[in-house]
Amino acid sequence: MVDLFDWDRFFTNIPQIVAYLPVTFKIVFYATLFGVILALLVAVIRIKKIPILHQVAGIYVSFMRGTPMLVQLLVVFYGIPIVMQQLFNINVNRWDKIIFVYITYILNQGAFLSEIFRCSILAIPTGQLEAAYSVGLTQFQAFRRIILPQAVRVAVPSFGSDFIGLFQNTSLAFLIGVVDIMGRAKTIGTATKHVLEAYVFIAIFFIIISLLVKGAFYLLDKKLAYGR
Amino acid sequence: MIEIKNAKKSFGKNEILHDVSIQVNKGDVIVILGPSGSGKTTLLRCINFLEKADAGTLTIGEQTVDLKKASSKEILEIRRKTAFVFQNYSLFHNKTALENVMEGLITARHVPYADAKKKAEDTLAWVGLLAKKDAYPCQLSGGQQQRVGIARAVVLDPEVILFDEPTSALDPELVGETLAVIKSVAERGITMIVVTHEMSFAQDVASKVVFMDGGFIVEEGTPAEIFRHPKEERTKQFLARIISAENMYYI
Amino acid sequence: MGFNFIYFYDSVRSGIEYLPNTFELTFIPILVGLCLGILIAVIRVYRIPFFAPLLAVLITLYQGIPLVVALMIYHLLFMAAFNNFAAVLHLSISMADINTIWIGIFALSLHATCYMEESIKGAFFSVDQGQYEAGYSVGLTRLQTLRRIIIPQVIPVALPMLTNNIVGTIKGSSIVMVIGITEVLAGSVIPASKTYAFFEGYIAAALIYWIFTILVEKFAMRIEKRGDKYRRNLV
Amino acid sequence: MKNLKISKILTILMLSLVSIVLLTACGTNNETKTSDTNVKTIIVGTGNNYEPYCFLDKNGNLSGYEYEVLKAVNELLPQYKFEFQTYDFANVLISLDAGKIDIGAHQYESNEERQKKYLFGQESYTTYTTYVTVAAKNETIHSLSDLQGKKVKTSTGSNSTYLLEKFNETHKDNPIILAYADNSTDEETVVGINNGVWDAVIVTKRDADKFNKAYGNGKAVLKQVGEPVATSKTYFVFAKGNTELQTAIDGALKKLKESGKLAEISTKVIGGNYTESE
Repeated sequence: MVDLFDWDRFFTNIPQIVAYLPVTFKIVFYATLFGVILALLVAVIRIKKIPILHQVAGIYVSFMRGTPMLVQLLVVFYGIPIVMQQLFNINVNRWDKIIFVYITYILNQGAFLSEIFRCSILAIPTGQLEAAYSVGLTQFQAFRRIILPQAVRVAVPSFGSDFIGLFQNTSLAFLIGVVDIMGRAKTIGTATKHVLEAYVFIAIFFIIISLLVKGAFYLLDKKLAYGR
Repeated sequence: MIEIKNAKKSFGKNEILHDVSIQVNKGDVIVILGPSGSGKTTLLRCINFLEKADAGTLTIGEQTVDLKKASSKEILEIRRKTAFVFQNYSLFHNKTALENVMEGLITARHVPYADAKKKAEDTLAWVGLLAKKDAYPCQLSGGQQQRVGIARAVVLDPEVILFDEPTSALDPELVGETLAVIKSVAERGITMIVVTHEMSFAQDVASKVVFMDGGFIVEEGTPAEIFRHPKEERTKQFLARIISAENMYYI
Repeated sequence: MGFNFIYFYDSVRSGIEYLPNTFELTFIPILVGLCLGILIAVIRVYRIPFFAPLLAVLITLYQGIPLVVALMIYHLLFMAAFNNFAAVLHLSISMADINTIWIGIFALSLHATCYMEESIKGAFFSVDQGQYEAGYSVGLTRLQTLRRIIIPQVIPVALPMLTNNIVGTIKGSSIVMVIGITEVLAGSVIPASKTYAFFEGYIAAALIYWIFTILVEKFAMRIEKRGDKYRRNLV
Repeated sequence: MKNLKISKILTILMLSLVSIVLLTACGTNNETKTSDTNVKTIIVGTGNNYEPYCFLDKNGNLSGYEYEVLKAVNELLPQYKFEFQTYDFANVLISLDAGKIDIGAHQYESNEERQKKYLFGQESYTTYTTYVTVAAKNETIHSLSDLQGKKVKTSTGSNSTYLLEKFNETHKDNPIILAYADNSTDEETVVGINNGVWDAVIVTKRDADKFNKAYGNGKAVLKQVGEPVATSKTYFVFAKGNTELQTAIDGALKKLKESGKLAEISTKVIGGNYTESE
C-alpha cells in the first residue's frame, strides 16, 4: 500500500544528510574534550571528599544522571541567560544556540565520565598509591604518573560505549533548532513524506561509527596493556 | 640518627600502638619481631606516613616532625628521606622494571634522566636483574619483583629503608635469594628497619632485635641477648613456638 | 520568564499518572536485558564456538543503531507488516489490539541487553580464574559453579554498572514518546496543550525522574554495601 | 596527609571555566551584527518539521507558509528586519517567554488560558478548521460523538488535544481515548489509521488532501467525516506586553489580506485559499 522503502530516494538523501555531519562532530568534539577535563575534576573532588565541593559535585552528578537530557538542555538554554543576567548583568540571551548545546553536552558528559573515572580510579589497588608516596612523589605527581595511566585502561571499555552513546544522542539539539544528521533525517522525512530511507542511512552510518570507535578503543586497550 | 617517641595509634576502639618509642643509629639494621596484630607493620607505616599516627614525634637527622599534625610539606620531606619495600612488591604496573627504579629519582628528586638511567641500571645489575630491565611487573616472578622493589628503594639512597615483611609473600625457594639481597644492602651500611618472621635472617644480619606484642615493645637487644636468653616471658613463649616450628638450633 | 506553580503542579500530577508506563518501560527491559545479558556474557566468557563470535558481532552492530532510529524502524515495519504476518500464522488478533507499548519494550529490551551484557562480561572477568577451578575441584558441574560460586560474586562487582544502566533506561524510556507511547515525560506535558505552559511541564517531568533515580540509587547503594563484605579496597 | 592542595584543584577549576568562557566568547562576535541605526532586528521563531507550514527544503533552507507570510509582512514594515530561527512546537513558545525570540509562528491557535501567558495577534493568517479524519474504507464513524471509546491519534500541546479533552469532560462515561504521539511522521499516521492502530485523527482538510496525494497514489487513503470539530484561526504570538510589535504586524497582515497577497501565498504554498474561511 505505502512503498516504505525506495533506493533512489535513499541515495538522494545521503548528500543532504552528510552536509550536517560537521554539526554532529563539533558537538561530540567539544563535549568530549571539556567533558573529560570536567569529569577528571569532579572525580578527584568526589574521591578526595573536599568539604563543600564534594556535596555540590554529588548533587550535580545525581541531577545529570537522574533527569532526561531534554530537560537539561532546557535548563541550560533558558536558565543560564537568567543567571548571567542576575549575577554578571551580561545579556547572553541572544547568543548562538549551538553554544548552549555545547554547554549542555559538556555538563552531561562531565557527569557520566566522572562516574566512569571515579570507579576506574578506585579500582586501582591502593598499593600503587602507597608505593608512589614511598618513593617521594607528591599526591599530584602520583595521580598523574601512576594512578591515571592505569585508571585509563580500566575506563576504556565503558568510555567507548559512552562515546558511542554521545554520538547517538546529539540529535536532541534538534528541539532548539540545531540540526545535526539525525535532525536532518527527520526534516527530510517530513519534507519528502518518506522517513525510512533517511533513518536506515543513519543506522548504517552509526554502525560504522560504532565499529570504528570499538576498533580504536580495542587497539588503545592493547597499547595500555603494560605487558599483560 | 632516627628516633620515634611515644607513637600512639588506634583503629576505632582497639589501640594498635601504645606509646612506642624506638631509636635507630646510622648503619643499624633493626629487625622487629612479633605475632601478627602486634602493631609492628603499623609502626613501620607510621614512619613514612602511609598511616597517620594519633600521637608521637619522629626525628630523622635534624628534622623533627609531629606524627599527627605534620604538614603535607613536612610529610613530603620525610618521604624523600625514607624508602619502603612492600610485602606484595607494589611495583608500578604501568612501568617497566627500569622505569620503576628511576621513578623516584626523576620525579621526586629531579635527577636528570641520563644520570637516573645510569644509576638505575647499576642498581638493577647489583640485584642481578639488568637483563629484565624492560620487563613489566606482570612478566616477572614474585622474587624478581621484590628485588626490583628493593632496587627501587636502594637507588634513592635514603636515610633509612623500611621493609614490611619483604619475604612473606614469596614461595620458599625464592625467600633465600631475596634475603641474600637484603643482607648485601645491610652490608653497604644502609640504615634499615625490617619487619619479618625470618629468625635466621634476624640472627645473622640484625644489629638490634625488637620484640613487639599487643602494641608494646616488650623487649629489645642484640640478637644474641634476645635469642640466647630472653628476659620477658612473652618473648620466650614466642621464640619457643617459632623455634620448635623451624627446629632451629640454639646458637 | 514566568514560572507558574499551578501549571507546574498540574504537570506533576499528570506526569505521575503515567508513572506505571515508565515502570513497565524500565523494569521489563532491565529484567530481559539482565537474563539475556548473563546468558550472552556466559556464552562469550566460555567462548562457546560459533555462538560467541556471532553474538559478539551482533552486539557490536546493534549497539551502533541509535535507539530512536530502531524504534521508528520497528514501528513502521510493525504497522506495515503485522497484519499479513498475523494472517500467515492465522492468528485472530490484528494490529489494533496490540498496545504499542510492547514495541517500545521490545526496542528498549534489545538496547538494554547490549549494555547489560557488556557490564556483566566485565564483572565476569574481574572474578579470578581460581574461583572457577575451585568450583570444579569440589566436583561442581560448570552450571553449578556458575550459579553457586561465580554469579554471586559477579553481581556486586557488576552492580555499579547495573545501576548506571537502570538509571540510563529510566531516562531513556522517555524516547518512546516518538512512536506514540505516553509516559512520564509526555504525560507531564499534556496539561500544556491547554495552557502552552511547556516549561513547567518539562521541569515537572525532571522532578519525577530525579526522585525515581535517587530512590534506585539509594537502594543500589544499600545492596552494594552488603555485597562488599568480601571485597575490600581502600580509597 | 590526605588533603590534596586545594589550590591545585582550584587552578584546574579556573582553567576549565576560563576555557568554557573563551569558547562562548568566540560565539558572541557572530551574534551582534552591526545593524544600521534605526532598523530593529526582530527574531522570528518557527518550526522546521511541519510541512507545508515550516520545513527545510532540499538544500536545508527554511521555507513554507509561515516564512513566506512573514517575509511579505517584513516588506511592508521597513523599520524591522526579520531574522528566522527554528525550534520545535513547544520550544518556540518557551523561547518567546524567555525573550530569545520576538514572534512565534507555528500555526498557533488562541484561547483564554493561553492568553494569560502569551500575547496573541488580533489578525489571523490561516483558518484552521479541523475535521474527524478516518480510513477511507471506514463506515462506522461519521461524527465526533462516534469516536467515543475509539482511539484518536493526537500530540501533546496541539489544539485538537485540548478540544478532545474538553469533549471528554462532558462525556465521562465513555470518553474518547487519546493516543499522544509527539513529532511522529505522516507516514505513521496513514499506515496506522489504515491498520487500526488508531481509529481517527483530527486534521484540516488541506492536511488530509496532503496525505492522500502523498500516499494514496491515485485513490484516497483517508476521508473526512461530519461537522468541523473546530473552526478556529491561527495567529502570530508575541511576548506578553509587546503590543507595539503586535499592532505593527497586525496592520501589515490586514494590508496583505486586502491586497489579496495573503490568499495568493496560501494558494501557492498550501494549495488553496485558507486565509479567510474554509
